[in-house]
Amino acid sequence: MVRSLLPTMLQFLLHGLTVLLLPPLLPGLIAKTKAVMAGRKGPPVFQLYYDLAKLARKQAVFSRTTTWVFLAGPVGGVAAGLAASCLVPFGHTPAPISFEGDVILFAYLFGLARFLTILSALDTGSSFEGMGAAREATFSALAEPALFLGFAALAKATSSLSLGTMLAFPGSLTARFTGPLILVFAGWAIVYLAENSRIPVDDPNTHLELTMIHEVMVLDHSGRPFALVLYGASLKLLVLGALILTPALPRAPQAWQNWLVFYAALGLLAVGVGLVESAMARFRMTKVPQFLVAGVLATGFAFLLLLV
Amino acid sequence: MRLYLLAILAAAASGVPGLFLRRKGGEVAAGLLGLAAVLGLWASLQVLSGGPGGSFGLRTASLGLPGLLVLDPLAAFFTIPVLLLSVSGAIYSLGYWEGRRGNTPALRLVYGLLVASLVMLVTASHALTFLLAWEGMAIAAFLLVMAEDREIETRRAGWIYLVATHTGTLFLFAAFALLAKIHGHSGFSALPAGLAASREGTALFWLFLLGFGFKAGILPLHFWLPPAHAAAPSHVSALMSGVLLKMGILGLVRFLSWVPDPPIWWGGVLVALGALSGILGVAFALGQHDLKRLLAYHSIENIGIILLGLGLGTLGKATGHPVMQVLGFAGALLHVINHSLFKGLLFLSAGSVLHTTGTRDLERLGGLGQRMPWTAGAFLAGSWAICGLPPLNGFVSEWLIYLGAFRGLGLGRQGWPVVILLSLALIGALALACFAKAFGGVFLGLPRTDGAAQAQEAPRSMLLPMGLLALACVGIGVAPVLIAPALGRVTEIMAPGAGTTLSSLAGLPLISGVAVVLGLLAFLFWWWIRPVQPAADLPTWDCGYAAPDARMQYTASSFADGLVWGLRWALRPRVRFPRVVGWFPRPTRYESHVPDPVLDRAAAPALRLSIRGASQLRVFQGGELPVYLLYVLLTLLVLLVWMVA
Amino acid sequence: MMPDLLIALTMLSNFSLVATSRVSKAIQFAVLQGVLLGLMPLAMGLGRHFHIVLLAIAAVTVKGWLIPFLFRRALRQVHIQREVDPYIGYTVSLMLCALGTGLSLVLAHNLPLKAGTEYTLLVPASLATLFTGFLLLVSRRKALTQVVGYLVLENGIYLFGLLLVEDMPALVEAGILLDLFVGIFVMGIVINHIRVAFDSTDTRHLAELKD
Amino acid sequence: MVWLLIVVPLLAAVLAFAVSSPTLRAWILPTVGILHLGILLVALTTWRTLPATAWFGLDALGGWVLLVISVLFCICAFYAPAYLALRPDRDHRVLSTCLLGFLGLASLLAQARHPGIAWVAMETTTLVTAPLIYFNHNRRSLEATWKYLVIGSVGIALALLGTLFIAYAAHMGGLQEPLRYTRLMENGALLSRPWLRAGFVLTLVGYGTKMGLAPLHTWKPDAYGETPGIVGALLAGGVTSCAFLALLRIYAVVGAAGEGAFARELMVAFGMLSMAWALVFMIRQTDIKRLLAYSSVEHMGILVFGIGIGGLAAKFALFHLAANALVKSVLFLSAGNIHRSYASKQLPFVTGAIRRTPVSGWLFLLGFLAITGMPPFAPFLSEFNIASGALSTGHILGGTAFLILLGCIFLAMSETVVQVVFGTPSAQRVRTPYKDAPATTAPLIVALGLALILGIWMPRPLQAMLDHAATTVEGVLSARMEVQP
Repeated sequence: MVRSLLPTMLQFLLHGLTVLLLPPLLPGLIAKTKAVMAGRKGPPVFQLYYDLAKLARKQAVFSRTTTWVFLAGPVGGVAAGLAASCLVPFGHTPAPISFEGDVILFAYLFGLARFLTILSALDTGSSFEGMGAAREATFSALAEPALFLGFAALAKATSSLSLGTMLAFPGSLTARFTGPLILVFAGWAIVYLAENSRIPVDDPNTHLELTMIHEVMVLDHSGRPFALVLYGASLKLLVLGALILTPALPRAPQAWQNWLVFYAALGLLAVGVGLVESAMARFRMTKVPQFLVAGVLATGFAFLLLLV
Repeated sequence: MRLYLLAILAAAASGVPGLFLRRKGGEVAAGLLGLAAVLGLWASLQVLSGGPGGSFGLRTASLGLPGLLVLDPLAAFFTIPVLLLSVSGAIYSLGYWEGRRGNTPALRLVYGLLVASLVMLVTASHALTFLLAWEGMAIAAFLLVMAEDREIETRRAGWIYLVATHTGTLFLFAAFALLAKIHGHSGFSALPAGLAASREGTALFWLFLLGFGFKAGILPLHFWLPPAHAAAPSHVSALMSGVLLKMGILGLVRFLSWVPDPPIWWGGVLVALGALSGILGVAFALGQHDLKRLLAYHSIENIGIILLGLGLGTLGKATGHPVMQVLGFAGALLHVINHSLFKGLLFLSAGSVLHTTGTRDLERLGGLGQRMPWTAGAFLAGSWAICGLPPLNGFVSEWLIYLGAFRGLGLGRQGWPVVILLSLALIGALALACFAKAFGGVFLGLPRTDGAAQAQEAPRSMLLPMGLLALACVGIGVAPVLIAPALGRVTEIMAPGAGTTLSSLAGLPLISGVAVVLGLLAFLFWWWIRPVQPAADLPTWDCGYAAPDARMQYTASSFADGLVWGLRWALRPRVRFPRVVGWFPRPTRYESHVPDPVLDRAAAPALRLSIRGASQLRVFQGGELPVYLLYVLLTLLVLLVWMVA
Repeated sequence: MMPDLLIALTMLSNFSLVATSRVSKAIQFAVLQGVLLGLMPLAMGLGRHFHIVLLAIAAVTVKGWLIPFLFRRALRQVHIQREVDPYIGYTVSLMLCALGTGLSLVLAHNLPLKAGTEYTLLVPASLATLFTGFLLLVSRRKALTQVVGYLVLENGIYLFGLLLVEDMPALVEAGILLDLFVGIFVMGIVINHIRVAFDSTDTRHLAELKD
Repeated sequence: MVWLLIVVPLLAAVLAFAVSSPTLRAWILPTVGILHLGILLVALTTWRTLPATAWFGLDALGGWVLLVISVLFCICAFYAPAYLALRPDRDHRVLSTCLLGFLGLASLLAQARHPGIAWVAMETTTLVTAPLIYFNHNRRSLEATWKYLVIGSVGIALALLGTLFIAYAAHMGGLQEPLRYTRLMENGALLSRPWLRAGFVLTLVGYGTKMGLAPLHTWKPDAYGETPGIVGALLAGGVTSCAFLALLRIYAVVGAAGEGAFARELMVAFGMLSMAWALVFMIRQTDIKRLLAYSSVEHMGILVFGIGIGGLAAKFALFHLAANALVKSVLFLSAGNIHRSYASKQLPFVTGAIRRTPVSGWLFLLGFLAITGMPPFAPFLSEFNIASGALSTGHILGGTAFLILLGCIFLAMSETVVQVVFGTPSAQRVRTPYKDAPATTAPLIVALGLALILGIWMPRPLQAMLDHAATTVEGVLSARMEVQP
């Protein structure tokens, strides 16, 4: 009994620790990659950890316009992200919570996070943040179908509705499914960039508020709320990363090997994002929808391939 | 059943004392309605918990036709939202109607009658009782919409509503006539197998779809809905949107429950209409800047979602896939209750905004979150639920439909499930944007007008029902297992012998688990970042702009502009761009509004045309006696010749 | 023989009625027609029935004396001479009248008489007279002329009634006399009112009410 | 004893003409009305089979129609005193006399067992109703009267010819006087077809003119528009019912003779045409009384349509006769009150009735809803069952058209009614002293209440009567045609 239970408990523990500690590393990796590509030294990989620690000690400033909704953004964002992280398997180690249809819950938890973030942005009454909120709402309306078409494709392929089994796909990988799988991956990569507001959709580092989407929504946050915002963003990188990586990962015999594979893949993903960011420029705002539609088409096509 | 009849009587009589009492009439009415609610809900819960349903036959019916009321699980299930919303509305109206013009006692009486006919309609199981309750409901609602009939807009809205509902009723006339022909009697009972595929079955399907579609507000029969909901007093809008529309759904559900073997294309039609209503409904909602119109269009959207569920269930029934059947119907039925809860909540809170600021225009509001926090909370809860975000009730029902659709993918190859999936996903995303717009425009940021700046929190009598509904939303969302058994029982009526049960298909407890996790985490983090010392009085940073001004904010319209532009092919917004000329341009203005596709672009022109035609035929009554005699002569000649020939 | 002659004369009077433009003339023709028809039953050899004789007498007195009297009075009060611009011109009316006569022949052809009835012209004649009356009602403006039209229409019915008068007198007589009475008498009263109200009996004044 | 039904009102008419005191005269009406109704009810409770030789007597059909008329008369009669008190300017000697005369003649018509007598009664009805229309003694009412009289007389003359034709048809069949309906129906097979058909066409046109079937209805809007509401109510519910009855008698004969199909087609066609024609003129109709007049045309159409469909529809057409009469009285009388209060019946001026005359306003609204078929009022039952009768007997096209027309008519009528009833009374309109008083509203409420009860419950005897009446109309001499000397 205990023998069988203990490993799972350890798995869950590890899962939790990964979720709590690992995320801030990813932005660091991305930044590092970009710096290296640009021939700069760049900030240390653990920069975000330092930032968070400092912010946690700072006092927050609140505009007189804001209400409690202003705090709901950061809180909801992180809480939803963490809740979602309980549903997604990391590599081939199963998720702590897993049931038929959790995939929808997963998607809607991110929807919740977005909703609250938008509201807290609007709460400031700032024109810039309103602008960002509007863009976020608009673009996510396109990202959503892409995500769901991907799910539909995987569900069709695996005739299952639980992230655990849907993503543990390659186990049963046959020639028929490779094509669709690649398409799904492509589509989701686009979603990944958009959802995490990376180049070419958005540029987290710019200081031209007029051009920003996500970053501009949190202009007024400071102190611990801002810490939560940053952490939430990195958490999103991790969880969605796990989502798009898992189908691509090979299954290893041992649990610890699976973990290693997963971490490696995660690192590679971060580096990959960094490479994309240093290779491409931001799209014009009007181009962004087309980019996202491309994602929708990719996943949709994948689904069609599976239908016929 | 006796309790139930008492409930009907109590509801009907609720307004009567008010006619004679000088004061406190409202309280008495609310009390009686509360009593009715207790009785009715008690009876319904008994039935839903497996108790025996009752039936009631009218001994002396007109011309020997027996009327019948039957309290089956379906009726009991629909009774829940009806009574919950009615009593909430009654309490709400205490605060809402105080110090308003208009003959309130009479309206209270009508309100009571409306509730009574609703409760009766739910149990009606004979064509005549059904039509009786149906029309009673329609007319009572009409009178309530007309509550503020001094405004021309209200009169127009009321008239449009009256015409629409009557047209629907005429379709029902035909439908029930056909039904009577099939059965040989006008009682409600299951249709013989194989009939659905016949020509009669087809006719029946379309007639019922049209008849009930008008009431439910299915696109393109929805045109009466936005104006009526905007014009009516808010608690009435709540009742209309929350319950009246559902009576159309109830009709469809009853009809579908009679059909043992629906053709596949029925499901297809339902899904198609559902997708249409859902997507266009929310799209048009995005284009609105009148708060209540916006909510009205969202009712259309939710009706669409319900139709998607019904369509899914019908597909399952037609193709013999119990899973789709159970999940589809269960999702649809649960969404019926959920929508009535959160839409009622939304309309009530919108009402208290209107009550204190006197405007429904999103562009003239803002910043109410600080002035009326409780209302803001209620509205936020409603928006949260209507966007289908966990852990509120909206999510659960949509989740069931999603689940059914995904299962459908695994089973059959037909593309309908994916239509359902995509529509739901799109609807979800757009609804999220739309309610971010609505909540942001009304409650967040700085007040855009003095009216908004001087807003007051609503009185307790108005807050109480909101709180009630909000609690219900959260309750169903966090612990769906509470309602699962009842839902299962009703689903068995819709999907008899499906072999599988709801509880075996959906891991509802785990949703509660995640919800709890979410709640705990949220609380923890809030605790961590909660402001400890009183915040210094500072303006929004706004990238250092010194004097942020209410007029600089993103308005609701500008928030939605991107999406409206993206959807312009469907919305066809009418925009008046400002003309900026010269070096020192004079002040100008930008206007945009989204006309209703059916009412403003189709119905009204058609009406004008026919009126012109009629006015040209007026010459036939030209006042000349000889001409009149000529008609007589011609008639005679025509008939004689026809007779000879 | 004799009846056919009378019928022929009636037809003739029909044509002259629609052709004339003078109101007084129209009245005279109507009266003439009335008297002819009043004599008709006697001509048909129904004189042996006392009540039919009474009917004949009544008809002749009413149509030959009472009605002209009423009309003269009305005419004197509203001194109108001729029907100016009728709705339908005289030539056209004449054609229409002929058409109507033809039509009534066709109709009568489709209405077989009882075997052994010798008055085969009766039915077409009555229908023709009926149509003539209608024609006058439809085509004339003056209230008086319209009453004349009504009178002629009445004559048509009377003419048909003669077919039945022997077998079912009560029905025919009651009907015809009452109809006559109502028609003429009440209309006379109303025309009087019209004259008082509009001091003219031109129905053009009577086209206020319309949609 | 039924002869009392004829004699009492006629004597009362003479009395009313003699009495000099207006108030006293006014009160004769309700007295006679209630008396008449009482006698009728007693009579209807004591059915006894009629000897075949009787010239008078009530059978189920006649009894039903007369009952409707009597009730309607009572309602109007109880409304009359208060109304006439409001019109001191007009001497109502003639009015009262003619109203009572009408009641007597209607009773005569209802009891007539012979087409000739029926025709005579119908003719005299025209005679007595003409002065009613002229009550207001102004140019407009005079014009209305003139049109009513000429068109009506022409129609009635045609009806006479038709009656003669049918008599001749019987004559050819070798039947002798007295040609009672019963005899005609028993020997239907003997009647000569061509004459019968021609006779039916003529009577249809003739009595149709009196009923007001399009396109023979042209006198109706003018007459109803220019008379007081009380007369309008009696015309719309009473005179039309008389004409309808006279027509039904002939229709029954035709049916018994086996020419039913022919007659049915005509009836259905006239029904459709009347409804459609009425619709055209209800659209944007600004004059509420004319609106009601066209509504009356529409409902005459519904009646003949139902009869033409036959079976269930025919039965409910007869039921609709009562429903229509009751609700129409409510509508006309409330419209009359509104007219009194605004001194106008035109739309731009008459708005916000529920504010200026609350009771009449509500009654007008409810009456409108009732007449357009809202349950639980009686017209709902009849309209629904006529529709379902049409659809279930294979008249798919007819039934569909019927429903569509009902819908369009509702659309047209509701626009005007909503404007009249709701909103605020126009300011520039001077307010007349008229206020809703129990005396001017109670009869209406009673009428509406009756329509409501009839929609929910109907006493067994009445149902039996209705069934027999229906069978009679269908041309079947029902085994126990309940008749009484």
